[in-house]
Amino acid sequence: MSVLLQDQNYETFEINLGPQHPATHGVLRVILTMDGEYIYKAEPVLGYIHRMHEKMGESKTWLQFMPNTARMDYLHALAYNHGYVLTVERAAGIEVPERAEYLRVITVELNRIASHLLWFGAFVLDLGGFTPLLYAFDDREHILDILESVTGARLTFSYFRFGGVYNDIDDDFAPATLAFIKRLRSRMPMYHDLVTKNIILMKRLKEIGPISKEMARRYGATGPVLRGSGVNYDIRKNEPYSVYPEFDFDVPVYTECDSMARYMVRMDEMEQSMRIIEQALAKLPEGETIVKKAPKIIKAPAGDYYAAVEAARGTFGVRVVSDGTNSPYRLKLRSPTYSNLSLFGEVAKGMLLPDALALMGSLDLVIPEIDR
Amino acid sequence: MILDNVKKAMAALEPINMAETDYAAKGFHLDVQVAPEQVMQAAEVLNEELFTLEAVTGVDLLTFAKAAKKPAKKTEEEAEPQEETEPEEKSAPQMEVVYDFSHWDELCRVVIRARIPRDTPEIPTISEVYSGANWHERETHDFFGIKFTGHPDLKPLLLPEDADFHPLLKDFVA
Amino acid sequence: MSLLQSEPIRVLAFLVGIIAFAALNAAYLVWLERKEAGHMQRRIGPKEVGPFGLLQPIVDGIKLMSKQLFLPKGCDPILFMIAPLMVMVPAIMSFVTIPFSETLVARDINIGLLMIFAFASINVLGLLLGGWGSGNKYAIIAAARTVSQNVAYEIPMLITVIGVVMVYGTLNLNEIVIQQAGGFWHWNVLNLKASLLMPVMFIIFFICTLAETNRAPFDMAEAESELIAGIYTEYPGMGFGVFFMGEYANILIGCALTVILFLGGWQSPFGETFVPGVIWFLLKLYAIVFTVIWIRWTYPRTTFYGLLNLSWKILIPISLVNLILTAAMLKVF
Amino acid sequence: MSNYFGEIFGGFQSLLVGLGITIKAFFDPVVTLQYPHESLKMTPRFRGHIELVGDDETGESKCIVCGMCQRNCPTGCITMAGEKPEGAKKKVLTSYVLNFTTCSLCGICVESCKFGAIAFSKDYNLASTNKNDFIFDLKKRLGEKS
Repeated sequence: MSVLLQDQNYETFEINLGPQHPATHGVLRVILTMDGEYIYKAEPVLGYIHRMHEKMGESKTWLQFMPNTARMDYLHALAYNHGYVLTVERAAGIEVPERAEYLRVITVELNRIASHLLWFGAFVLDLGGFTPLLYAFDDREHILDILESVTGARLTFSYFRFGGVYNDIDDDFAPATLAFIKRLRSRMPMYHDLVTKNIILMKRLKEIGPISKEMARRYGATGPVLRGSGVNYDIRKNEPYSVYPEFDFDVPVYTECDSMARYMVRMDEMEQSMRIIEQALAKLPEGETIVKKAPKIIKAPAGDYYAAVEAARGTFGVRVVSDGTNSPYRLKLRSPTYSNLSLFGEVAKGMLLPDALALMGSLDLVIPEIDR
Repeated sequence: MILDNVKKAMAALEPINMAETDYAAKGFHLDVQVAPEQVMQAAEVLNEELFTLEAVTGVDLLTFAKAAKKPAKKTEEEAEPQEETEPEEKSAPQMEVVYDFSHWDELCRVVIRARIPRDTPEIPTISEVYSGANWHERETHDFFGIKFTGHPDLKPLLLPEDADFHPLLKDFVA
Repeated sequence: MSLLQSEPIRVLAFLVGIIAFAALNAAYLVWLERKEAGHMQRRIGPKEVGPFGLLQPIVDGIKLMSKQLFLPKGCDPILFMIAPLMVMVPAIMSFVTIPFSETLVARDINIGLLMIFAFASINVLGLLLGGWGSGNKYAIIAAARTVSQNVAYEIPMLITVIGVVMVYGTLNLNEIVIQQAGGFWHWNVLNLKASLLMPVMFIIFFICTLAETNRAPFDMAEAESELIAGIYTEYPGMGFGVFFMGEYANILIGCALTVILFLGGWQSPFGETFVPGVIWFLLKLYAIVFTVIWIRWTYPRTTFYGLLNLSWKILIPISLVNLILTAAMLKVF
Repeated sequence: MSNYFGEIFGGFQSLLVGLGITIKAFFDPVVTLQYPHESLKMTPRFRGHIELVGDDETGESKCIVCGMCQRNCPTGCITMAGEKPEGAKKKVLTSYVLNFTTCSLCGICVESCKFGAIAFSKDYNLASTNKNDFIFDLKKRLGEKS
């Protein structure tokens, strides 16, 4: 703790971290009241990329809002499609054929690996290492090619439809995915040698940014940030949806509560996602990919509905209030990094600037998802 | 098991309406509607049971009653209990604040609702108990103009600092 | 005395040679760095301008010169303009005593080593004035960091150099290189007779060179992802260009010193050969420069307190132990 | 004291391992594609901007101006007009303009068209300094193509 935190009349100066700053990965601005290099008070300021998705939801029909969901957290767009589609299917009571559920899980997990790879590259870039970013992007390109061959898009997929998926996979999708998994598995030890076991990185991440279990609960943090603090909470396990119960995978949990723990949780999650994809590809049933009588006009009976999915950054929940018409009456999008970032102010108090940036990197922020 | 403790504790608060909903259809287990002043006690009850706050949502019910009442032609008639049977308030239109809670160890989602008059939207804050609610409440204030009494600093979060308009109100004109 | 031997012509020739060497190197080290970083990251690096992108540094230089030089508001104009010069001039001055080969040395001063370290300390002042003068909050933080970093790493560097000077008994760089004649087993790095820890001394000296010239993993002065561009934030066009040239000249000086003190300057690794000394010197110099760039593109940045701990808790104790060991070994043999 | 040296040697060893990886990558072949000189072959399902599909015999567009795509587009970037020449019972398309600056490539229009009159094109390198270059007149393009 710096001397300042004891007495108040010490002279501090204010620095603007952002909105244009290399380490904020988007237009997040944090007003830091600093004493030398120690942060006395950190106050994030949001809203620089606020587009009011929730108002757009109220003026569009159910299907027309689909492209919006992919543009909130564009790194894991498919989980957001999945969350929205789940809520509307729960509201309108639409069944989804088995094959479509499997395709959904496969593409969501592939997208999760791509999101974690990009986070890994950007995080080590924040800490000063340039090369791992390009190795991670090299792997991520393979995933984007695979997903492009089935969905047609590379980043903002609008691949899911109510009651199924947009189109079926062609026959060289499965071999390409399995080849990719074999390649990534062979490269993971290299990532661990180059970055995880590196003494400089360990010194940068160990005991940095402690988030206790109690603080995570008070702030509603979810996802890898929570699992880094020793809580075994993963919506795919705790609140099984779609066909996740049919796969056996485990949820990596670390109890050290520091940035290193959050880093290790995401690195292990990539392995688990690969296991899910392999099992899903093995058990992929035949059948059509969209329910026969998929209603063109969705009629959800009046009332409110809630569904949550496990996105790469935490629990993405959609609360829909429907009044029976063809467009939602109120659409609340619960974004995980919104709560994860809200604890930054409390944790960053008294930290050094580079450590605060290491903490921010370990929270894995995507600003358009926070601002919605 | 946690659900029963919550139900017992909530019953002690005599909420206006408490219904156990079917999770598969609605997405949450318990739906409790409390008076605006009781929101803080409800939050404390859930805090003891180690619930975590997921989201705070504001809903402007100005045009909700009209659309919901004309029943859609052929949807099955399992109408929501509290929507239809409630004495249709021809009086002042209302706003609703919905708190979503979930639990780590057991799948148990609790929803707390509070209805407040639309022209004087005021409700006590729960940010002392759940500091995560600080931002959620500031955002709901931005979009609906609901004043959370006792909130540390209720200045706009997602809207520009000098924003005095509230976009998500149904009668908002851009 | 033929025209060529006369003193003013000689000084003029060396002056032009050294400045040309420093300027050309500053440009083409950038090219080497981008090419090397490229291939290490499985991509090409500059390729479009000229064959293998060789004209890229020239084009960059012209671009930097064409930018408008303006003084940011709230900056201290005198300090702002002096700082880049205070970083570059000492670096180029230090080339005077570097022996490129047996005869090719501008001024063979018998206290050459002392002169280089004297100039090296001015470089810190230049960075501090640059950070303070530009009036930018990020630059001030970077300036404060650079001063304590250079102070922390000057000490182990000097202790190591004292160890080497004790072994060779002279400050004259040419003498030091001459005493390392014969094959590479005579080089100081393998000179275990002088002190068992000599290879460790080589590594410590190399780490200190990295820290002195603010190169990754110790690049506190220009910590891109934290302090935007640290000290260079407010410097447009050629202001940044001069800082850049100063930084690369400093790297050259550091690597040249490492080569002279530990890897036998212009001595050939296999005893007598017909290849002139300059070739060996440049080969070793660019091998060390390649390693400096290689390290930059492999490691993340250390934290500020991690860097100070490394110096005060690890480098200084070991170099002190080596000092005592060298003294003891010299006494015994 | 022992972990003092242990940490130094362990740390130094991890640094050397890191150097080994980057130097190996230094000598590995290059992975990137030299874009302006080489170009990528697009997958058949790539979603470029939409274009009208010409009827194979007449070369005319299959569109019957029902306006389904215009209504379903989330951002309203399709504007079309058709008129019914007297004597013929089906409407004929006179103009079909796509404002590609607001299109989000979601594919709802292609999906909602029952007659297969519009499909995704495959061209992706559309760069221009002028916004109006992205207001495509698809009917004219269909004419030029056939």
